[in-house]
Amino acid sequence: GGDSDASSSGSEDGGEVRLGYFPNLTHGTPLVGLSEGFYEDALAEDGATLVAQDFNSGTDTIEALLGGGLDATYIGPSPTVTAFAQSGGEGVRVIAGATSGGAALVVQSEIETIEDLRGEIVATPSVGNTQDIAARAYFQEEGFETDTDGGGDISILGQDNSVTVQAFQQGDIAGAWVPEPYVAILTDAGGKVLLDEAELWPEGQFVTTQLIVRTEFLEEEPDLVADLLNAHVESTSFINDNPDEAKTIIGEQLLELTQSELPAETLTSAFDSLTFTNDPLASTLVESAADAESVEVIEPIEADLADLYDLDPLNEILAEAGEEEVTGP
Amino acid sequence: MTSTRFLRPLTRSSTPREPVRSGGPAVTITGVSKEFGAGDQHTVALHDVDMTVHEGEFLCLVGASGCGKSTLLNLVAGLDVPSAGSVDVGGRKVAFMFQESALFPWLTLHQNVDLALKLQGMPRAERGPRVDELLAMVRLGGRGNRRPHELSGGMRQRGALARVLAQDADVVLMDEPFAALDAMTRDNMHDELERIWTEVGLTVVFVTHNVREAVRLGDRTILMESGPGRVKREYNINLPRPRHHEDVAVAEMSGRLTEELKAEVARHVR
Amino acid sequence: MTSTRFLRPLTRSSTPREPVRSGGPAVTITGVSKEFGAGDQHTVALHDVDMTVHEGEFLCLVGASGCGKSTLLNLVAGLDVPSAGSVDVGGRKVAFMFQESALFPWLTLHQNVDLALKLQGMPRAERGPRVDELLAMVRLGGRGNRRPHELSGGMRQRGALARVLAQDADVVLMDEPFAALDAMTRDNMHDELERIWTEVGLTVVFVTHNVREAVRLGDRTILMESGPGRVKREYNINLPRPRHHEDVAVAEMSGRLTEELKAEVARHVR
Amino acid sequence: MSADVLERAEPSTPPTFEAPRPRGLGAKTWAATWPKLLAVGIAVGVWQVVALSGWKPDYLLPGPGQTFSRLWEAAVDPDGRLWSSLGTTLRRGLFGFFIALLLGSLLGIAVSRWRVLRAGIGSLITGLQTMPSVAWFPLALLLFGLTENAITFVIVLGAAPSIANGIISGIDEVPPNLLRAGHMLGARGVDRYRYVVLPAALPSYVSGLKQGWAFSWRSLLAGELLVSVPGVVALGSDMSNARNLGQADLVIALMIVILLIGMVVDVVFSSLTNRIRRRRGLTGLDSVPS
Amino acid sequence: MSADVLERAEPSTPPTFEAPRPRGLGAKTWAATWPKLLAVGIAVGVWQVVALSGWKPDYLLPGPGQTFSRLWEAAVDPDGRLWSSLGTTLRRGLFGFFIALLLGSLLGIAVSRWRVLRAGIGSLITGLQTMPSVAWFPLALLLFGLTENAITFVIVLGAAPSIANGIISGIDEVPPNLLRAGHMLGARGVDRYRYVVLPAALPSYVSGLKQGWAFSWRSLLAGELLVSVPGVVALGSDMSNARNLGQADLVIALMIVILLIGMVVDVVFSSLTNRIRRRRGLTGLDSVPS
Ligand SMILES: Nc1ncnc2c1ncn2[C@@H]1O[C@H](COP(=O)(O)OP(=O)(O)OP(=O)(O)O)[C@@H](O)[C@H]1O
Ligand SMILES: Nc1ncnc2c1ncn2[C@@H]1O[C@H](COP(=O)(O)OP(=O)(O)OP(=O)(O)O)[C@@H](O)[C@H]1O
Ligand SMILES: NCCS(=O)(=O)O
Ligand SMILES: [Mg+2]
Ligand SMILES: [Mg+2]
Repeated sequence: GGDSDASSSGSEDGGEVRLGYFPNLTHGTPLVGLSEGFYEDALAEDGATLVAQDFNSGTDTIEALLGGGLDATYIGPSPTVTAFAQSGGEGVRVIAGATSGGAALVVQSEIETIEDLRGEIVATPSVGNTQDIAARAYFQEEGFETDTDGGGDISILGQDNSVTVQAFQQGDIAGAWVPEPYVAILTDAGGKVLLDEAELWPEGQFVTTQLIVRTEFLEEEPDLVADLLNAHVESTSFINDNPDEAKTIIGEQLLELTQSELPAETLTSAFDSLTFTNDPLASTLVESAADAESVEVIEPIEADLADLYDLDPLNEILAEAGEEEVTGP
Repeated sequence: MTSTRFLRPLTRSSTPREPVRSGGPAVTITGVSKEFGAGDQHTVALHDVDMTVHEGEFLCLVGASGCGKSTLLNLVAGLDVPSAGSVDVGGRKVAFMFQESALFPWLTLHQNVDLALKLQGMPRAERGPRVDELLAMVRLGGRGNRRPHELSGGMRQRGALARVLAQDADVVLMDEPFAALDAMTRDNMHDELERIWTEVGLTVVFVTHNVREAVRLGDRTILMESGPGRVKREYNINLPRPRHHEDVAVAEMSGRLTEELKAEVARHVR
Repeated sequence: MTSTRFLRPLTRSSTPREPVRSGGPAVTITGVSKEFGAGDQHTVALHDVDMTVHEGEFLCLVGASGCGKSTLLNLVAGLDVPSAGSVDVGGRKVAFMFQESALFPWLTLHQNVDLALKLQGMPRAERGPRVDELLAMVRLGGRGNRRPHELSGGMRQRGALARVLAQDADVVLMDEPFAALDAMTRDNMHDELERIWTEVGLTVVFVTHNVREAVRLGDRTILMESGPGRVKREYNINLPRPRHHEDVAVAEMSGRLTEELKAEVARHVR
Repeated sequence: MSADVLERAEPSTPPTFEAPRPRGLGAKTWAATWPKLLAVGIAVGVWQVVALSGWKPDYLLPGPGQTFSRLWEAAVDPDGRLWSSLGTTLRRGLFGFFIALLLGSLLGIAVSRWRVLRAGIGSLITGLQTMPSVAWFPLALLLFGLTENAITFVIVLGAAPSIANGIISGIDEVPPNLLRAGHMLGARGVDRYRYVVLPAALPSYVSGLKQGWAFSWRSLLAGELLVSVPGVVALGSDMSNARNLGQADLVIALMIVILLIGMVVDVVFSSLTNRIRRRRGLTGLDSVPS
Repeated sequence: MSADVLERAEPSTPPTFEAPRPRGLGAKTWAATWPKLLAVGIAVGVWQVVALSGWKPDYLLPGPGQTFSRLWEAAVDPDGRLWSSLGTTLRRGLFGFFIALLLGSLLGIAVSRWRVLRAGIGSLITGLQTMPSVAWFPLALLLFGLTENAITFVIVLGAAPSIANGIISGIDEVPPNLLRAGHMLGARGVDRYRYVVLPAALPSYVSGLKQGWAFSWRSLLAGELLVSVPGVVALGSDMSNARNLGQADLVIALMIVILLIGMVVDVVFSSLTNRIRRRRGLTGLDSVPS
């Protein structure tokens, strides 16, 4: 896609870099990095300024990114795959990982086994979303039939997380496959984790949030991309080096952005189930995409998912910092 | 007021009898004033009006434009409340033929008249023929399926007359009911109105600008003066009935009355 | 039609002159028919009407209620198109005083009249005094700040008259303009209208049910017959002006005309 | 002092007339249709030009060709998913709208009837009307759980205030002379409403219903984005899935479906109001030469 | 054959009158206020009873006490977040509404003016009106990126059709006699609209604007979920965050805020229409004894 509009390509000298993120625990990396000024500082070296933009939905974010209204964003794997497939492998590139883990199947306390879910409703954030695909793939593997209309042996309903929380509290649904902080919120509401998604992945690691950029931006503004990555790596290190302080910062940021405060224990429990890492865990994304195809939520992806990754800039920075490099799929 | 009253045929041919001027008051207006607005919009439409309309009487009201005739009828109808004084109709049923026709535009002519009957609880089967009878009487037979906007000004006025007569009220207030009619049609309406008034024993308060009409129809004519509206004089019209518009006596008396009225009005014209 | 015409003072005191009946046709109606509706609603309001109104003429139209007078005026005004035939006003500016007053309810009386002047492009400074003059003429001086719903029926009619006269048109169509007025006020309006007509050289088409009024005002009176509306007869009123409503000659001719009309109408009454 | 009485030729027999035949249905339909076709033509043309200009890649802004073939595919798809979604959503929409119609009308009549009620809750009606539908979901779920009724509840709360406001303003504008005439005819209490107030307010009421329908429909689609009932497919969730999965052509195709439904609803309501209005001689701007 | 002419006593001098003083402002305000207070009292009372009855746990249905203290906290919070959210949202709402007002009115006038336009796009207006705001998000983002303009776009598309439909139906109901009178006065073209059509349609137009405002406001709250401008907080996103985190008391508190704003808007528009109507003698049901 060609966007020749200078004002929105944002990288003139002294231009802007527009970075998206969600006011959400799994976006701890940008929350901390923004609060500490890492991004501003890094971009300032190239005379650029940062415009940070918070979103509520991956769909809107992707539309904004592909439409040229955004240069880079933190986002989950399924919108990434959608954007990549939709644009014929052109539109976006993953340049770093951010978070791993932090998704689980939470069920009502009386549910003991997967078998107990037969004929019941399990909610996911939306049809085709990361957790939705994980749920469908898992249930299929366990021999349950599901379909995208909520029919089958287990009804999988993609619905708004807010609805899920309430419906769970009221006992209208038997379980929900959701990301943090909803795992923690539902557990607080008397639910229990029947399956931590981490158990399904080698080494318990799977990508939850990653940093992606518009391909054009990557090609035209390598310096600014490097700046972003520097800040990203710095933020990741900060969180891992000072987890308590990071948690506090994240809590404050969330309160600031959403006006809603998570109870401290919920925040802690959710925070502890997440891993902050620069590794995009590419293989887990590829597997998830394959699952999405096999549960027929998305049409077969024609482009090669290997092209989704451009980790060289990250690796340069990691190498400089003496950290372990990451690999593509 | 009994539910059989409207069954009384209007077409019954009876010998005309002298009006039922029983003398009992049907409408009593005592010390009535009516003011509108405030500040520089303040208008005194009526001031200290006393008036009695007798049971079965045909009373005409004349007076300069804007002297408060319509306002007075509104008060008698209970559509408005006096600023001072009282109006008493002794629980009688009052019908009102407005200065502007006010037929319902969403109903045909037939339905407009029918509604008046329906609202009195007349059974459906009797209503149809009765409506036709009333429309024929106002010379609108065959026009029942027209809507008000498809009628001429005079036709609408006659439609309103049919609707008012359908109501079978005790007291009928009529505000320039025949102003939009040609002489012939108006004469017809005079005859019909007089006949019904005589047969049914109605009490009629009739506003008109046409003195000849007042003399043709009324037992009594009240002249109102304006600025503010007050009762100025009253005239008994002691002509025998049946009268006709062209009668020499009617013409002569109209002439005299007109003279007097003009003199009165001229003295108080604002 | 020049923009200075409306500046001509109405109050200029000139000796009354004979009407400007130049003889040139101002309105030419040729073979005009007008039908409404279809099916059982079908009405022929006018059939094959030929009529010429001369420049400066005061023409009165009389006829039974519903005979098509208002319909004819609508056609002349260009508000409706004939089903057949043609109406030609030779590009003259036509004003219309409707049977129902049609003052704008969102404007005061003053503003209603003012709007007519404004729409002709009269400068603001001249409009104020002119409106006051017109309102005084229709005896509504001091009522300018009232809205139409605060006026009596006759006052609204006079307001509409003021608005029509404000328009300074070449041809003025008037549909029963004085039906709601008492005798005194109506006589005043007759005098004013005649004066303006004489001074300005208006062409007037005047619908009335009042034969005396037709004789008082008109150069010529056309009787229409109904079912469908057609021109039946016409009468020249060759009485010298100034005339008065009470003139013996006016009364006498009205009597004769009324007789004739009644006979005509009676022959065709539906 | 005497009049020349000019006698004119008198037609010998009154003429007879035939009622004119009404204008052909074909001609009428065509007059109503060609401007629509032209409008659609222009819109699609502009869209095509923008799409061809390469302003945005076609995965973001698909052209008409791609979109219509997608729509066609969906329409003829043997599993009939589009049709069953449409069916569900229409059924919900109509059901909710009729309940809203009932409640809204009663509310509107009550508020216009009792001055105290108007002073007390008149403004609340507009307050409720401005509440976004999502705000009602917690309450809807509390009351009805994850059921169709929850969706109906949201529709009703979205549309009833609009319908109530429509009828209130219709009633407020009934010409006083008709009210007074009705009063004198003895139409009091319920009869006053039945025979005078409601018929008089009907044209504005019916044209206000279009607004009510729009509120119902939007609340419905908003609701379907949030809540799905197991095993039931619906237009709102289809739309959100299409967006989530980046299927811009399907999103536009569904928008076209929504537009078409809205237009059909408009035709129904408009022809109703037009008929009502014409019957009472309210010919609007047609009453004057333009 | 002769008349008894009864002479009556004649008042000696015409009486003089004083204009009555208008009814006190205090009494008026009180008459408008007590029913509202009563309504609020009843609503809160019922809510309290339901909450106390333990029908639902208080994290799902918080009582009035908890909710109002939450609202109070938010209102007096020293960082004034609620106020700045409110400010942002109101500013956007007003701005979007005024643009919608402008475009909608022009569109409505144009459609009512040209028959071909009405046949062509009249129904499309209702079609657009029924489009849920989320459907416009992709287009808004394409056209305006992540800016306030995207929100404005969504508001305008949500509200302008409603405003257009309101003015169209207002114009369609102008009494023909007024149009004809205006025509004869020489009001043609623009003058016809300026001096006749628009003033005549004004009462229904203004009461229709309430519907337009409701559409703007709801689209706005939906649109605020789309774009949050950095450093700017807004009611729509606050609401969605509160919902996402299951904070029922905050959700209700924000609903109360939205209700209050809606009610204030209603008071403004209603008093405007009432004034307009009364000035032209449209006293509605007050014209008849009840
Ligand atoms: N609603 C109102 N508001 C203010 N003034 C009013 C109202 N109704 C009537 N008036 C005034 O009261 C006076 C009397 O009006 P009314 O209509 O009773 O006169 P009328 O005798 O019927 O006159 P007409 O013969 O012209 O119909 C007039 O000055 C009029 O302006
Ligand atoms: N819009 C219309 N639709 C159908 N019929 C109509 C319409 N306008 C007038 N007519 C019919 O045309 C005929 C003539 O009406 P018109 O109003 O011209 O009569 P008129 O001579 O002015 O009567 P009046 O003296 O009662 O005002 C009547 O029969 C009337 O019913
Ligand atoms: N998608 C928002 C729907 S509505 O609340 O504007 O009706
Ligand atoms: Mg009067
Ligand atoms: Mg007429």
